[in-house]
Amino acid sequence: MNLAIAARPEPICGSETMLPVPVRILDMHPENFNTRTVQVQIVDEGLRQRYRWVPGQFNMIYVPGIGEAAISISSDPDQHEAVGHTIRLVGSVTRAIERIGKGGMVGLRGPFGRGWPLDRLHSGDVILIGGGIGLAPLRPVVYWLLKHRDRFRRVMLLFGCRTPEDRLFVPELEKWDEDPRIDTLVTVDNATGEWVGPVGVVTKLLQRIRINADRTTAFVCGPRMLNRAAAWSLEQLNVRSERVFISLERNMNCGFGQCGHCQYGSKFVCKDGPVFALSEIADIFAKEEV
Amino acid sequence: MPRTGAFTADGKPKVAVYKFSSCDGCQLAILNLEDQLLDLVGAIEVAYFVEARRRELPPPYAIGLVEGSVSTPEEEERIHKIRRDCDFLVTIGACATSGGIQALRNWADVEEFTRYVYAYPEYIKALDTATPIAAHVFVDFELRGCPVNRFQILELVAATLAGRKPAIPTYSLCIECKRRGVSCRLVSAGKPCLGPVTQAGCGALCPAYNRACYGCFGPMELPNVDSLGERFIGLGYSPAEITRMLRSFNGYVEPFKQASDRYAQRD
Amino acid sequence: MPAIQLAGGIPYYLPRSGLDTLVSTLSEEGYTVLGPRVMDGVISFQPLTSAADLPRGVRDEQGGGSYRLVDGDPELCFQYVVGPDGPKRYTLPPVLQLFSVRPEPDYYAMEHGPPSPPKLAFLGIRPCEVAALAVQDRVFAARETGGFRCEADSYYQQTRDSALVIAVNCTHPGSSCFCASMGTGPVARQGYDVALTELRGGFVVQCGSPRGTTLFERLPVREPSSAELELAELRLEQAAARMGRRLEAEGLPEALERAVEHPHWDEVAKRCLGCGNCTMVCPTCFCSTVSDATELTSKVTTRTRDWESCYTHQFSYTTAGPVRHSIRARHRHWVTHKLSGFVAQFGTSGCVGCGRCITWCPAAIDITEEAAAIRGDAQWAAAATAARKEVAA
Amino acid sequence: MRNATNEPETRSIQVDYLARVEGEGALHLTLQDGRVTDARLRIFEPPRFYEAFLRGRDFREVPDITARICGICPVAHQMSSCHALEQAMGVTHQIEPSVRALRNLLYCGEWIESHALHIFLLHLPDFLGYESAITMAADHAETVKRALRIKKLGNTIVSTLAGREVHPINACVGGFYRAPTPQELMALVPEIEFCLEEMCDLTLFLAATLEYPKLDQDYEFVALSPDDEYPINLGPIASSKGFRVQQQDYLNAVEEQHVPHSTALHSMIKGRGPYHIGPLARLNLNADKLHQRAADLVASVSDAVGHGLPWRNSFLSLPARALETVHALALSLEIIKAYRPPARAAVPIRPRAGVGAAATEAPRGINWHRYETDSRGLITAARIMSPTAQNQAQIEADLRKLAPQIVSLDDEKLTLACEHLIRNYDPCISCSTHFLRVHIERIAAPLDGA
Repeated sequence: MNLAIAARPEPICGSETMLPVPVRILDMHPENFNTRTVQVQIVDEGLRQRYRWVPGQFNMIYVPGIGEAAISISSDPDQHEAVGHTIRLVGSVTRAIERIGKGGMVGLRGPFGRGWPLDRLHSGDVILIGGGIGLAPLRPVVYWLLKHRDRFRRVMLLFGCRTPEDRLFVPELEKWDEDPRIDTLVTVDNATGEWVGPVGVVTKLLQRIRINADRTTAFVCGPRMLNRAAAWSLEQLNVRSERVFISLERNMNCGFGQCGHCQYGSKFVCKDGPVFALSEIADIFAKEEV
Repeated sequence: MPRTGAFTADGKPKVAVYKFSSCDGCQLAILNLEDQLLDLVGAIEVAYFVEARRRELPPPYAIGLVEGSVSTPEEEERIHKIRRDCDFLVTIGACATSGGIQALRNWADVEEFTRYVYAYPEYIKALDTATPIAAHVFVDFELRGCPVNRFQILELVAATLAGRKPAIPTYSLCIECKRRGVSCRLVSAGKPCLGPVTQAGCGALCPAYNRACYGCFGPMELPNVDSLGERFIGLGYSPAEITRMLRSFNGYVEPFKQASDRYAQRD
Repeated sequence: MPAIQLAGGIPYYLPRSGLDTLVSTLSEEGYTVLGPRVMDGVISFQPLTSAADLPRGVRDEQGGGSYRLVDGDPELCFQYVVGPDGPKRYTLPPVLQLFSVRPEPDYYAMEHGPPSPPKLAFLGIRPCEVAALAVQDRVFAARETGGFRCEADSYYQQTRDSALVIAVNCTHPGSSCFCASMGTGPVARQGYDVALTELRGGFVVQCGSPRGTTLFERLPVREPSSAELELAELRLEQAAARMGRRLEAEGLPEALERAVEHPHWDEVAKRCLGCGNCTMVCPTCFCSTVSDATELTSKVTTRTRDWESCYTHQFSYTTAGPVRHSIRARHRHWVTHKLSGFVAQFGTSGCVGCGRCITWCPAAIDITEEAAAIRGDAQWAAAATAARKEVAA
Repeated sequence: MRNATNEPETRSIQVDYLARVEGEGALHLTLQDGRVTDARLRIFEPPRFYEAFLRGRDFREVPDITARICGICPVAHQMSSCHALEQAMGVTHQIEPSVRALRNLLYCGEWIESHALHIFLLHLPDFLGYESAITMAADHAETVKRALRIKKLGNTIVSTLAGREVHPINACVGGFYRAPTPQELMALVPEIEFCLEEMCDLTLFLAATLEYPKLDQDYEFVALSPDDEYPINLGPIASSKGFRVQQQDYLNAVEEQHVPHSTALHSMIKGRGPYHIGPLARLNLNADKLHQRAADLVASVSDAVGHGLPWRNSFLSLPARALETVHALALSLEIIKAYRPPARAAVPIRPRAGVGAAATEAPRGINWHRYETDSRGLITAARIMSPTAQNQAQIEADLRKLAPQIVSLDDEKLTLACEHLIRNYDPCISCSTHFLRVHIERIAAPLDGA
């Protein structure tokens, strides 16, 4: 495995900037009532061989006649035959992907953006904080960390969602829970059914663990409120803002800074992000309507 | 969720077209889709459309297109049944989305209106107001315009069939006008153009014909009517004239109504 | 102030009668000649069939939210400032088909790609527009900014590569103009194939590229007299001194970055219509949206890329609603992006000082006034506000 | 919602929503012992009070507002408004001939569109036994496609000249906001030429193939009758029984009367009775002024339908409409080929106090507007008589006349026959701004059952 992983791989876009390449849906696995993990395979053999990505990057998935959506990659970066995307069925594109189903065909452009700075993780503790569907772009990081576990001291995964039924990757969460190499903590906003675990926002979990601020790097991905709360909590715990990385969501349209949609201050989320160090965006992070 | 009865056996959505108080122009817009008409009636089942056919299929309907505003007691009742009959209710045109030109009565004494127009006012059973459909029932989607742009109806149907959100802009007419390369009537001719507060969709017709937009697609998203009004005052138009400009085919929809009320008071 | 000097190699002189030869030569070489012509009360940037289409004897008077054509010197063709549109309409068309696709049960078939790029000659564009093309080059020809092969817009790239730029230096700046303070005019410094300076009898010609030289060597040119050269330089010097407006760019990006919560934005939001006119006329604004249209029966889908504006409510749409909901935020974003964001993103200001956003804003919002207010340049802001009020009255 | 009840003695036929007409109307027919005792065309189009809210509006706004009376014939309302207000402003004589030609062209577009729509999509299904053009298209796809192409051309003429076909935006009091360039109009020529040939062919086809029910009615036909052209925009109003009045004096000839058993006010010729307006009236009164291309077809069409002009059978409105479509297509070509842009698209107008009244020929007949203005040009009084309002009494008279022929039919067939007859008039009920008063009171009565 190449260590220089944060070098941005070249996107695959067909012959033209905006032209998606055909991909086949190999598998569609239900994560919960409204979330599916979709494995797609680039049809063209040559392109498939060239296609590389790093954790935290996203693809534009195109359904003809419906539109395109930016979807983060959730599978193992060493797995090249297919690329996994975990989608929540909330928009017309994601619903259409579900309708097309296993065996069907969609279009893909990507990978886009800059992923998690895995190359800058020299040692120390790594804490991953995910909220809801925000766990999806963190899953490849977990795979990577477990493969390179000996380089790090402590690895923690904090995950929060609305109810136990909203959890993603449940078998894996359970597996990680039992894995001594990673501390996994899951919390829900509302306990339903037989849930006996923690209840409350995911940032509350930070109080349960002892953070060594000097050697901690945090990766955060969740809804806006979670990102803010996590950033604030980590600041309270004296984690340096240069070592807090947040993956942001915006309406990516072209994927490489030419359509203007995803601008966040002077950043293009699609190109400069979606992963930002908190220190890069500290000026605007807590401001409204930027 | 659409009901199974809202589709034919071969899976076509049953579509109903209804008329309330209106000029028929928005229904006619459907018949004016000459090049696409046969494709359209092939892709959907025209289940109820009095202006076009005698035959009727029973409800439920997958899509209901409603033209016209509610201005009589009978219409006030009928819209509730229609809401129950249709899974996806779409209003087409200014009357159905804002009350239309007949909503001018809402600022007037309807009894006096009735006496002026009709010899036997006692026979007229009209409500004091003409109101948009959404003032009575929940509306799933609104298509603006006096008349509606027929290609927006087509887009609505095509998008619904495809399962995507219809591409109906809510931004200003200016964007459409500039895309088309039409010269600005307000800036380069000093005409009182409502384009900067009007929703796009017509294709910037009026500016392309050398006249100021008169707002037949109604207010855009979050319009700043007062700022434009001040510009008109600067151009020499009186509050009364601005009131009239706003009170036309979409006068009774909130942003225009509120602004026109303010200008009427300044008069 | 240093005297303005014509740049480039040995200049030529093209008598006015040579203009027609220029247009016909370009047409013969397969160029679509685009240039200024009067249409519906404005000078628009349109295809020309001959030099007779040029706006001879017509001048424009511009100000905040105001534009009028008036009679000018009957000998001159280029005494207008800039019209509402320029080369952007052709390099980045308002609506561009990206492809069409026919979905089949098991695959989908691409039907058409984008149209083949045209071969264009931009005749008579202003130095500010030449500068704007250079800005757009940085956006769409991603190579310069370290992008990948497929991140360059090939339609833009090919249109630009084949386009011939025949600029005309600005001798008649308008009251909305401030190119001198942006360093983009009134004299074109680079990025042109040919730059002309108009005198009553003809043009002083400077060639900026071998293509330009080859073209003009075939035209009826002669060597300019020293009086003609002097006169051209004098005209340009006067033009630089006659700029209607000024924008102090020094330190502005930093000031804007700090100004997210500046109370001035609330003030201007009361006037801003959110209509997007400024973005539509801006020669560097590049925002676009792609959308699909489907045929009812064939299900053939056509995907197009349309001009979009950051002033639209849907522009910043996410599943949680538009990020920039208020007009205040949308206006702030535009000004900030133009004068500050561009610098961070593309290493250049997004403003070339053409003044279009001032002229074509129905509410006469003035970016130079905004910038001055944000910089805290109270004296200049007050002067600009007073000037605007005078125009409005 | 159709409802027919069978009773031994008295049969009551009620059609609650008349299909394939523009606007909402209902028919109520009572037959007793084989006689029609009651024939009522009920209009329940809600009142929209145009005349009332026009008061206080600027005269320049009127054409845009009155267009909204009817989406089918907005040009007709715009043209009547413009003519009446130009009279009120005293600028009628200043309108340039080329502006008048453009107005005729605009109107031709509306005639072509409206006639093609009515003939082929709304009326023809009656003759061929289909419930609608949608089912008819399955068997007669070719005819429907040809018709749609002609209809589309009509719309294209209107939208080229005035922006869009429904509520066009270019006409104004004094002329047009922008006169088209000759090139814009010339671009229409090939399609007009094609459609003209098609329409000639279809006119003969319709005349020869269709079976026209018999009806012989002693109509009083009323239409504009200019001296030198087929009526569209100009000319005095004449009748087949002898009156001829200037447009502003129309109310000297016609009046609105109470009908027994009904609160209906019907338009009547003073001292005589109902009258018939529309294509049949225009053709019967002005056949000699038809464009040559249409005139050439009159003999063959007359032969085919078995009757020479004048036609006194409203079922023959269909071939009359077809001939008028040919006329409008041929005239459009002529206007475009002769077109020179006017020196100014619109006459500048200084508002003044005035009165004006004018009629034009909507596709379905005379459309009459009258306005009074104050010195600022604001409307102080408005009156509009739309074509369908004027035809209503005649439709009911036709129904009574037709009844003996159809009284033996079963309810469904009888209903169809009556509907067919009503559709002869191409009724445009949305237009009928003020004859609504007539029947509106019945809205309160239950719609179903008699």
